[in-house]
Amino acid sequence: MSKDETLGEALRQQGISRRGFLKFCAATASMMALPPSMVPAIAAALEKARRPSVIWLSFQECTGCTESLTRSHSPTVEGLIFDVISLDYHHTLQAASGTAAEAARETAIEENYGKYLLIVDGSIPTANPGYSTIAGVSNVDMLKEVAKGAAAIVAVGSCAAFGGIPHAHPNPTGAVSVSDLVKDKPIINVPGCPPIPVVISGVLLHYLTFGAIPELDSLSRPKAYYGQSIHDRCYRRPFYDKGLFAEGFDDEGAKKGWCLYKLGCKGPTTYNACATTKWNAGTSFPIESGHPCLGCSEPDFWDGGGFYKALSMPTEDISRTAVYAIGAGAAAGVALGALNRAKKAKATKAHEKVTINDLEKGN
Amino acid sequence: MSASLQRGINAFKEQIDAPVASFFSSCVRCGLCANACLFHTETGDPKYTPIHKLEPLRRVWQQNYTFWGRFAKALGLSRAVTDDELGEWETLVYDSCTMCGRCSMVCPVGNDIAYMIRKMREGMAAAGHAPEGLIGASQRAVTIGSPMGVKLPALQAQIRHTEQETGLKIPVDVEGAEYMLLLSSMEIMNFPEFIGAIAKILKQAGVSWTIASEAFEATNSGIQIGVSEIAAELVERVVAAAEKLKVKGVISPECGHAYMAIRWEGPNLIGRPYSFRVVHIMELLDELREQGRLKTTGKESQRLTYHDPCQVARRGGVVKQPRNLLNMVAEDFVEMPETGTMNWCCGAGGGVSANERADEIRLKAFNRKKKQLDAIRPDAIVSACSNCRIYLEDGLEEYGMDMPVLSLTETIAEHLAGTEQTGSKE
Amino acid sequence: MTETELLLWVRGPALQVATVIFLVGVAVRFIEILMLGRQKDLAEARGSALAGGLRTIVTRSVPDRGTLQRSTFNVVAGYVFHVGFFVVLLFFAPHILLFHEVLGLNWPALPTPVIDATTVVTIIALLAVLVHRVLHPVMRFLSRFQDYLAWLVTILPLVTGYLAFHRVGVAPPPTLIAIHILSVELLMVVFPFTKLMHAVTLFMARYYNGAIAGYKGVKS
Amino acid sequence: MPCVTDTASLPAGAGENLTHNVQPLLHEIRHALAKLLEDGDGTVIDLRSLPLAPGEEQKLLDELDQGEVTAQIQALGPTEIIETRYPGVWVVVHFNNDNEVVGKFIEVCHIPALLCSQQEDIREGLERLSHHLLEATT
Repeated sequence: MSKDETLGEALRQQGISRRGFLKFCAATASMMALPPSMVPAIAAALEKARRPSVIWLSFQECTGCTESLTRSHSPTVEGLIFDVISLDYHHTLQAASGTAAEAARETAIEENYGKYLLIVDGSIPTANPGYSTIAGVSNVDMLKEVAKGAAAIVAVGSCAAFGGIPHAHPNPTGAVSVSDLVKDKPIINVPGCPPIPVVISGVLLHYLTFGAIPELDSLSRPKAYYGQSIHDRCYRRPFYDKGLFAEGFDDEGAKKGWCLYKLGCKGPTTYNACATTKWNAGTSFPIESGHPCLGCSEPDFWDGGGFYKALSMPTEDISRTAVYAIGAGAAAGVALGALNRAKKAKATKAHEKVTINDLEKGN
Repeated sequence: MSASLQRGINAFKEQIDAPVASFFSSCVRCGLCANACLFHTETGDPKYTPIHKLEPLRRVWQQNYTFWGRFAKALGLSRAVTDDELGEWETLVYDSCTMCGRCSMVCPVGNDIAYMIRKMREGMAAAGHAPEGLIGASQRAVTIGSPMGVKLPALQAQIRHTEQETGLKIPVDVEGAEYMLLLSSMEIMNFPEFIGAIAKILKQAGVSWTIASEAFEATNSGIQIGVSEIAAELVERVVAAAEKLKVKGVISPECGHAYMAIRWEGPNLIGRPYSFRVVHIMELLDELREQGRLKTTGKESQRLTYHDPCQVARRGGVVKQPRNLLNMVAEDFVEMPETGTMNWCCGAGGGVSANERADEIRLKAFNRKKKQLDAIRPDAIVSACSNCRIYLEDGLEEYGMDMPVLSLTETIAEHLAGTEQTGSKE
Repeated sequence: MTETELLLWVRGPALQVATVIFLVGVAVRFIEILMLGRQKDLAEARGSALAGGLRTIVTRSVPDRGTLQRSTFNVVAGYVFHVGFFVVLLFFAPHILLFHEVLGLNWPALPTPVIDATTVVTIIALLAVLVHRVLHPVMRFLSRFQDYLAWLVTILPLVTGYLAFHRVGVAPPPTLIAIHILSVELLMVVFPFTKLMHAVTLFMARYYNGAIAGYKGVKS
Repeated sequence: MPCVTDTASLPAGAGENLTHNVQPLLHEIRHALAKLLEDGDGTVIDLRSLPLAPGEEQKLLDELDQGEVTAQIQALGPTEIIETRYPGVWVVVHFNNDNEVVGKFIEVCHIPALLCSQQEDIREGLERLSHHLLEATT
């Protein structure tokens, strides 16, 4: 598929029927969390869409995000990568290696300057550029260089979006997010550790379909997927509202599928599509399998004071502080009380007998 | 700071104790006490809010007995209480408070405001901010033996008169009598019939009693003006006489604050428990009734209500006894709305009656009593405090109401079985 | 400071400081009051001071009929916001979790919609109480700066809690929670220095009142 | 049809009715049917956009049951189209080539659009047929 072909033409060339294309559009609408009534519009847009060049940069990351994407079940990743987008550079997925790979990147930049989409996974170390380099180029430099010619940047995963685990206290590499370094390009954050696969492909498809970035929240996340909290869409929410909580992982409440809030669930403050889109082809999501939400799509989720501690809980031992405080207060109280008693005793001692002759003012 | 102010502030510091500190700590300025005070409800003036009357005392507490108050004082952030302020508060503390304690019953956090007013008056008097009327009464009480200046010969004249009228011997200075009767000056001067009524009842019940010529006065100006030394001196006279006559008990007559002084404050004023018991006449009569030693015939057919004297009922704990007694002689006994420990004051207690300056506000506040009476429209009011009786009559007259105010003891005496005076007064 | 850092600070060091100020302050004031002492009553008792004191601690929660009639708004609004405040404080699941963590005690929670409605009613009652304080001649006359301060630090946790629960406002959720916790810490810090202390000392005040009356055989 | 909801981890009935979304969904379908009859307007409900407890989706599908039509499409992987026991209510499930569910819809219409032959495909088919006949004659 040449870059001048529209997607519709390309698919038809490959012998994909109109019916198949419509099915693809229906799945795409669902993936983009758009209502089914949008399917004709999507079909019309996709038909005319030209496949963009995509450069994928991986920095301090675990490849979990790529793994997640390649597990993306709809449409098939091959289809996505080779039919829908032109993935011109991706360490893990490209066949080329060494100088050839870097040359592919440079060519893609040159040929599509100002038009290509940049996808980043992983955080960028700033403490020492040597901590992470590709072909001798530091992550910071590579990001800045590639970002310059990008039409938009998608920060995939919590590391690229917020710094993620490398950024966690004490952050030895001085890891930062893409948005910490790039200020002059539209950035879409697709956080999660990893993000839900269909969310990654949904965001890419949205960009492809409409040629624009989707509506974003204050953390630059697409509202279509991150607009509601896990808590708001959680099927266990009725138990929360009724005050029925699992107190442990194997107690009666856990067996009955009660709310996991008391086990530290971050659902109430975590914005993601897990509760509806779910994982593994819509099979389940952490809460459904009995584990509290870790809040992985939120900034600094690793430093939230413990996965098994609710967000409103003290992070330090308050009980001991309380005991000491009461002790100290009691001691101070006794000391001050003694001063008061001394003052009162002094007043009693200073008491002059009041006689009937003292009652008139001036006596 | 002038010597008198110093003495006043010093007295405040002496008086503040744990209850006072807990009360001031708890006040949330909800203002509920305002509607419990007849001086506020009948004037609508916020300055008569009970807790506000304690403001100088509160400031002394805060500046001296709280850590942050001490701190603020050390930094010069708080204003010391001035003599002018005490002067300003004089009318609030003495003229528009009868220490009736109704606010103490209402305060949602449990502040005993009357308890604090009593303490505040110690400092006010020491600072020279007591009203002229009460100063005069106190001076007469100490020098003459009676706040109204009633001397022994006057009592002796009333005794002779009573003896003639009733044909009964009124015992004076009888050693070994069971009870020693105290009388308030008001009874001696205004209601001498009381002596005869007591004589009749105690004769029927077979109770031996006496009046002490050295200590017949029941009232105690000291606790009204707020000078413990004077109050103690007056109590000591009674105690000395009771001990000298070796009586088993002292009868507090129909007087509210006299009962408070001799029954509850007395031992604390002189710093030791009594060797005798103190009873209000209502308590004694009810005991006799219970023992079957008090028998009456006939009942009053008129509609009667009972006015609880604050110091006897709310502050003294004598609530059910007068009702037991009244039920013996009243056919149509009706309670006022808000009665017993929630009764409204006549407006003249706590030294207000001795303070002519307070006459105007006292009569204004009486409107509260009028409303209470209007709700039930009795033919007559019965009470067990001669001060209440006099000022109820005064208020009724002021408001153009025609309603006799009776002594419960006298009413009982009129219905004593086996006496010539049976039958009801129609 | 990121929102998570703020939340961590609020849940960590700030909470420690607030707890220390709160407990030291309360303990000091409690002991200060107790140590001022009370003279032994030498008059012959007619009733039990202890029984009277304990009795009044309970009974003073119920207004007498006359007060209810004459100060209906004051009593009702006061009741609503006190009960509402404690219902929300003590029966909201996340709050119980906190108490469980700190005190080791656990009790059942109320359904969230009930807590939600209670919060709204409590906030309305507090607003009404403020308007009343400003308009009522007696309350306006008695009010000092700290009365308004106490009102503010009382309503803040309710309002911020409501916002945090419904995640409204410009701030992200963790910040809303942080602001809510911070408002509670403000309440704790202000508590020992203001009339908020009444929450502790009213038990002493009622006890003394009831004991003084009970000794004389009066039910106060 | 492969079952996509894993209820094995929970005791039977644990999640049923939890979100109480089944009943409202049925009501929504009823309204859609009425609208279809009245104006001829169809409705599509995306089952993936709704929070459903484990077992609830199955409960909904059980409730709808099977009707007269069952169809299979082979285009970019299989698609199963089943008319439920309520005529006009269809369950459409798209699978990819690996037999993973990529979309699950309830369509309320006379016939799901995907079942209809598409203009472009017909045209192409016509071309192919013409070409085939031309080839046969030469």
